[in-house]
Amino acid sequence: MSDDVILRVSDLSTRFFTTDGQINAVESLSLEIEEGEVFGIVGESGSGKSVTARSLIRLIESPGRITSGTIDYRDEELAEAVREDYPEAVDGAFVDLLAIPEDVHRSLRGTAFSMIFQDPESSFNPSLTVGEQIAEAVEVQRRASSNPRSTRARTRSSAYSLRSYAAAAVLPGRGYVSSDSKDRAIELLQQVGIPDPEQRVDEYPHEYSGGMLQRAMVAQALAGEPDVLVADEPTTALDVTIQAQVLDILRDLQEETGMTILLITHNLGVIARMCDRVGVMYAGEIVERGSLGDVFDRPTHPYTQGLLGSIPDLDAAGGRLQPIGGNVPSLLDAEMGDRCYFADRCPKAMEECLEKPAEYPAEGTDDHAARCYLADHPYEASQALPEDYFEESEPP
Amino acid sequence: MNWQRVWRSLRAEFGRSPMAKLGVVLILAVFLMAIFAPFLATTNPKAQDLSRANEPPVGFTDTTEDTRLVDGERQTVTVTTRGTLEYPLGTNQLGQDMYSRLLYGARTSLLVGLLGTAIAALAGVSVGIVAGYYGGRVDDGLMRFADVMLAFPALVLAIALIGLLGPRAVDIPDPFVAAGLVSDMPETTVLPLTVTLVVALVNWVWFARVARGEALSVREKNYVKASRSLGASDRRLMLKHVLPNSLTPILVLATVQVAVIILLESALSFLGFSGTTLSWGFDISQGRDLLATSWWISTMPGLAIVVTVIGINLVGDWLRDALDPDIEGESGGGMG
Amino acid sequence: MRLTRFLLRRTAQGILVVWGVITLVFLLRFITPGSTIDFVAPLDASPELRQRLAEDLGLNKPIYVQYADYIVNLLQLDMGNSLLKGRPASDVIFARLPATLELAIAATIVAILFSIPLGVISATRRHQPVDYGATGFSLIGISTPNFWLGIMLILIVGVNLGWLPTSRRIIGFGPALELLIFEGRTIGIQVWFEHILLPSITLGTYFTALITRLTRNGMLEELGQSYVEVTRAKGLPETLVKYKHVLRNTMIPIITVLGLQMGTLIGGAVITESVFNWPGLGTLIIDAINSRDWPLIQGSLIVIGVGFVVINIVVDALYMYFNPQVTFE
Amino acid sequence: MSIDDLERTDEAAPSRGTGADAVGSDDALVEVRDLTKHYFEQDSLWDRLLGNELVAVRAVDGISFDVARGETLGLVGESGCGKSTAGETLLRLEEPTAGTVRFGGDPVFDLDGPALREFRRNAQIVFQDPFTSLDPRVTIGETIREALDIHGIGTREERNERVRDLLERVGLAAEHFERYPSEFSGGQRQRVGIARALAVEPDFLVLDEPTSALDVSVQAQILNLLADLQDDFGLTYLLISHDLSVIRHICDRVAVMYLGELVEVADVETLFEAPEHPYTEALLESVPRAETAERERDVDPLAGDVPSPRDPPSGCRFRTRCPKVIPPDDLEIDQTDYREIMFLRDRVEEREISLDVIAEEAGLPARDGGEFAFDERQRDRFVEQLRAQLLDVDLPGRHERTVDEALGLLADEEWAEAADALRAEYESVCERRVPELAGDHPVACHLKNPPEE
Repeated sequence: MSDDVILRVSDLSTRFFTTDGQINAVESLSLEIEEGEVFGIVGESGSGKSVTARSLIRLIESPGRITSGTIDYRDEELAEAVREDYPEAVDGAFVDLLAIPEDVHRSLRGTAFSMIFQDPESSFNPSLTVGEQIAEAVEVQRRASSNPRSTRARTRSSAYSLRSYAAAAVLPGRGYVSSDSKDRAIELLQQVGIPDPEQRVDEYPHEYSGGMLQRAMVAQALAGEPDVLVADEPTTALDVTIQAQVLDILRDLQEETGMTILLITHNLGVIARMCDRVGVMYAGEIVERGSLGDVFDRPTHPYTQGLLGSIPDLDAAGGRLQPIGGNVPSLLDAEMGDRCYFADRCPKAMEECLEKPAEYPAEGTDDHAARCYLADHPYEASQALPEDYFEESEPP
Repeated sequence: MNWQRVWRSLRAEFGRSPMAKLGVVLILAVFLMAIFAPFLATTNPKAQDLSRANEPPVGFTDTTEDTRLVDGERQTVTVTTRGTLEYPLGTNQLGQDMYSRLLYGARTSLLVGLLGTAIAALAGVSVGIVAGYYGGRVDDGLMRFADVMLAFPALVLAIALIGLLGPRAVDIPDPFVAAGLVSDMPETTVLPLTVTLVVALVNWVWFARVARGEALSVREKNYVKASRSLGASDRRLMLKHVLPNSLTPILVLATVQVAVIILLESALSFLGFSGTTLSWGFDISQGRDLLATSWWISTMPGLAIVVTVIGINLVGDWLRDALDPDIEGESGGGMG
Repeated sequence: MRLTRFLLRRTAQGILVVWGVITLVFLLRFITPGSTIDFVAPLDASPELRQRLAEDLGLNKPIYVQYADYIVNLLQLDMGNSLLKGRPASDVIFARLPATLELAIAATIVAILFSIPLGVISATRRHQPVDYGATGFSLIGISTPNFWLGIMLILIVGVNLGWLPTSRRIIGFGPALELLIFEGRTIGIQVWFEHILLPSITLGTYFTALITRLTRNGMLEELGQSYVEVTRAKGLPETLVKYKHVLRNTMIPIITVLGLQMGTLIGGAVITESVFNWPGLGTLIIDAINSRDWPLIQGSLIVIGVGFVVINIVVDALYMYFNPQVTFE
Repeated sequence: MSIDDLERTDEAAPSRGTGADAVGSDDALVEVRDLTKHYFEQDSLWDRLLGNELVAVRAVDGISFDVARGETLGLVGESGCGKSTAGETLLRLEEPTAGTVRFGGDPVFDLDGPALREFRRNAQIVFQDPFTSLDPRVTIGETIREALDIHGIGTREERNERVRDLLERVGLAAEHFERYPSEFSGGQRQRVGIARALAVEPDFLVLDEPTSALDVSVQAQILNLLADLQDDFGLTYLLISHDLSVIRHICDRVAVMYLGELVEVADVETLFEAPEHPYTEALLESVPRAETAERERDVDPLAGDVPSPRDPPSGCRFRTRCPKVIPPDDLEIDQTDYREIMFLRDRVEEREISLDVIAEEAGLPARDGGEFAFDERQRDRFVEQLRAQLLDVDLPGRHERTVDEALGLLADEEWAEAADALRAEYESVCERRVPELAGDHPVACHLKNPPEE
């Protein structure tokens, strides 16, 4: 099982075209995720990790656009179903999610993959009950699965439609499609450990605590029994004790259902607790990837090393921290050249880093790989750039 | 002051938005008309010429039936009057030039609009900032008073006050006439004082509400707390931090209020509660009974109001889009 | 439960506001130049007659006694006798009230019927001709003085085309309805409709424009909220995202602004009545002011204040209905 | 205007007040005693008129600690526990509800005039969010200079010179003087915030989550900077944070806060190596470590949410979540079972059980009119169903009988009686007695300091 790649992203670029210029939020990103694993993407703010997550679900909105790349998702039935209409999107059992039309893609949301967002408080519609919002997700899934997985049926069958809900739009509190979906919502709330779900299901988001809301969001994401769960900073807004609860739930659910999780976070501890494999993101690229052990215990990229050196240790008295100098770079196009983006903060930067960034070695999912010249040959102090090399080009 | 940034975003939005450009052009035009009215006017707007009453605008002809004594006999004759360039927008029943009246009407509208807004803003912002900054009982008292004020519809309250106080007006000498640059024009511009004060009085509450809301949120900002921890006095905090950081929404509100007050002034003049006859609203009311015969008397000043207010509203939209303030009344608040 | 408590509380607040209104209205008489008796007494009245009149009207008593009397009388719905009409002011006012109410309600209906769909279409078809049309209309709508709009309607529809009557109110809605129900004649409703059509368009245009604008901007803003993204991520069709989730939340700021703009509606009604010779409170209050008919002025202002407070309570209740987060302080 | 000034402050001010108690220390710069800050809701004129009762939000509820000269005291707790309020109140940025704070011996809340200005100079604060802590309309130079302006220190040129020095001292450049905050990244803004606080050469800095809004790599820079500044200027820090690893890294002593109260105070080694309060233990256990062994580490997450500070639990405030809540002496019960019963009791007391739904799931008839009308068998089935849904463990016979009895009362919708029945049998000392923060290693827990009954 674990050898099967379920999601294969190649050369993905997502850009934002703002009045200040073009922002290359994700730049030629490639990665492969295996079925049933927990893959972590770790990076600092502005590294493009959240945009990556949204790109996978095609939630990029103007002024942003996915400008290149493919996202291949393995689903034989889906491949069969779309082969006829969109042959160019299908490659064996893989379907390129960027090459199918929006309505087919929508039918996959919630059912093939779903997403957990960072801030639970703003992620629920404040004027509908939590239960109704979860029931909606259940309903989407119910309609989709009541038909065979064929594109036409799926697109047409998203029949949880406006007409059946004209009244619900205006009248609060009478929105469920069926009592079935409400029952299922209660079940899901129970599953994520919400006490007294029968009452809670009819409460509004503001009546929930932050931790409960995040659990409700997990429940909502699970409503469609997705194959892949994308969790974007799922615990960042939470306190540690609540974070522990939510991580616990995610781990249990993953074990139970065997679903694949793509976990995106800035917290290395959360990565360590949850993930099988890790990708480290910097300035829109994955600069190092490998198994948890490879990346945490034998980091090769100087950025990964710096990141690990920056965190104060909880279990040992503190010496001096070894921070990475400088600031996270702006991703404005004008300021990016053809060089390693980390070079100006890198303590081990060399001449060649400024000429052309290192490439990944040949693809292979088991590999521990880093996008750095130091991955191939050991570091020699003599090659380093002089210490004050970057002083002049100082931001802002 | 970081007005550079404000200026930059204003310019960026201006470049993007054709409507903002249109608004600025309209406003500029009205301002120029108002300021240079004595030069642009062709006739003294108060001069009456009954022999030339009810002439249509240039390019239009007007046909009326009139009873005249022709050769000692009463006869019904059809009189056709052709608009002339001398009175490009026609004349009213007193034979006054509508075009010149339009120019002078702009003066009244802008004077009342700007002055009224300024007074309302000054009063409202001071009260609002103080109430929002101190909060508690001060704030509570003010907001309850505001509730009572708001319970009178502005126009009704204004009518009542002006009707009871009597419209008073102040004559402001026209500098161009005083300097002898033009002659044969009114020597003074009439500022309808009661109207100005009353429109300010019925509108200051809006400024107080917005300023209060801003002050409430700004005072919780950490930079205010930081200054307080440095030992800054309340006065300093209000003037240096709270007020400047509350200004953008107030600015947008003030722009919109100019339009509101101009509309209010015209309504008051229309109803006859004004201190001057050189007013768009007044002219509209004059033409009201002559609609069947002389449509232009009401139409022209009305168009002037619409154009002016559209200009101001466009500028308001421009400021709003560029500065993106969150104004109560457009997104939040309530009467609670 | 929530609603009951809220209404109780809000009513208590409303009563206090009304008390404030009454006090202000009462004081209005004392800031007015000239003594009240000058308006009441005939010009050639002897000092003795003036004295007697003042005593009759209680004008010599200390101000707080007058105030107390005034409140006590008001509680019995006694607003004094109209100087102009010689009848109880309350009778005069309540006789005029239905006309104003009809006008205001008709205008509100016109506004809501047109504006919300227009705003929604405008927001969902951004940068398309419909959107430009709607934004253009709303810009002009909020920039046009309604008395002028009324005059233009009279000029075009009434005078030039001669389609509709341009003034007065021949029959009230109530009698018209009675005619329809008890005698089966539609003529009453028809006449009523013909007469109210232009005034209600005049009064309603500003609100139609305003709400269209609010709906459009509100929806666009709401579409940027993060829950919208979540809703899309769970695979909900776009129509539901927009109409079920977004529109509902857009109603919240719209209702807020509506509440704040009720004053404009009432003010607009006054002037619209004046344009169309509509026999409502607006024309009454202008007449009363012009003739210094104190009981009538005070009575009308109080009725308007009360009406405003009541409307606001209704608006707040609506607000509460759409926004479950509200707890009101 | 130099470091010498700082060292001239009267040293060894004897600690006064309740200095003898457990949280005191010999060389205290700041002595906090019973500091209390309640916010009041429903406090408007209307509420007065309508006779609504005041609702107190007990943000900080009587905390006492000392900060010794030159040390870093960490104040750690989860969001909403009142730690930031405590920091702001002790600096008198919020008006305290009760309690005293002495700064260098002076009662802070009684100061006014020049003495208050002097205090304002000596005690400063650095805020969490670097985006709201700088006035967007003021250049960073002016921001830093404001303190000097307020206190009228030096000539304008001297002040500007000092600002430029400070900018460089915190790792920015003198040329940044004229720039606006919007041109800076989070980390740089935080440096400005620190420079502003240092401008008047304070003795004491409250650091309110100074790094929580920053990325880890930048956080490390700021933490190093703070450590350097402390060494150079002999500063005393009160570090408020939710991040235990930051606390461990730079604090000398740590105070742990839960729901407005302190639960444990200890030096940093002791607290992290041998925590004694169950909450501290749970907190430490919850933090995921950034190491490969983390996956296998056994974590038993704390159940439930923090209760509302409007109506905090009686006795020990942590008892509603505490895995070690103490059973009555004479009761033989497994700790897990006891905890489970206590959870059940809370739900009964809060009436957070949907009887109708459970009845429906047990296949019982819906209520007829106002009440359930069960016969004996149906009632048993209902109790069975309640037990299955509300308890995660199988209780031993004796306890099962007690619990079933209470559940039976629930079946009759006798909520209060059901709660009473459970309380009679299972009332814990933790809910009856407020634990005191006492001892050499102060821990507010009955397990550590058994109460005398």
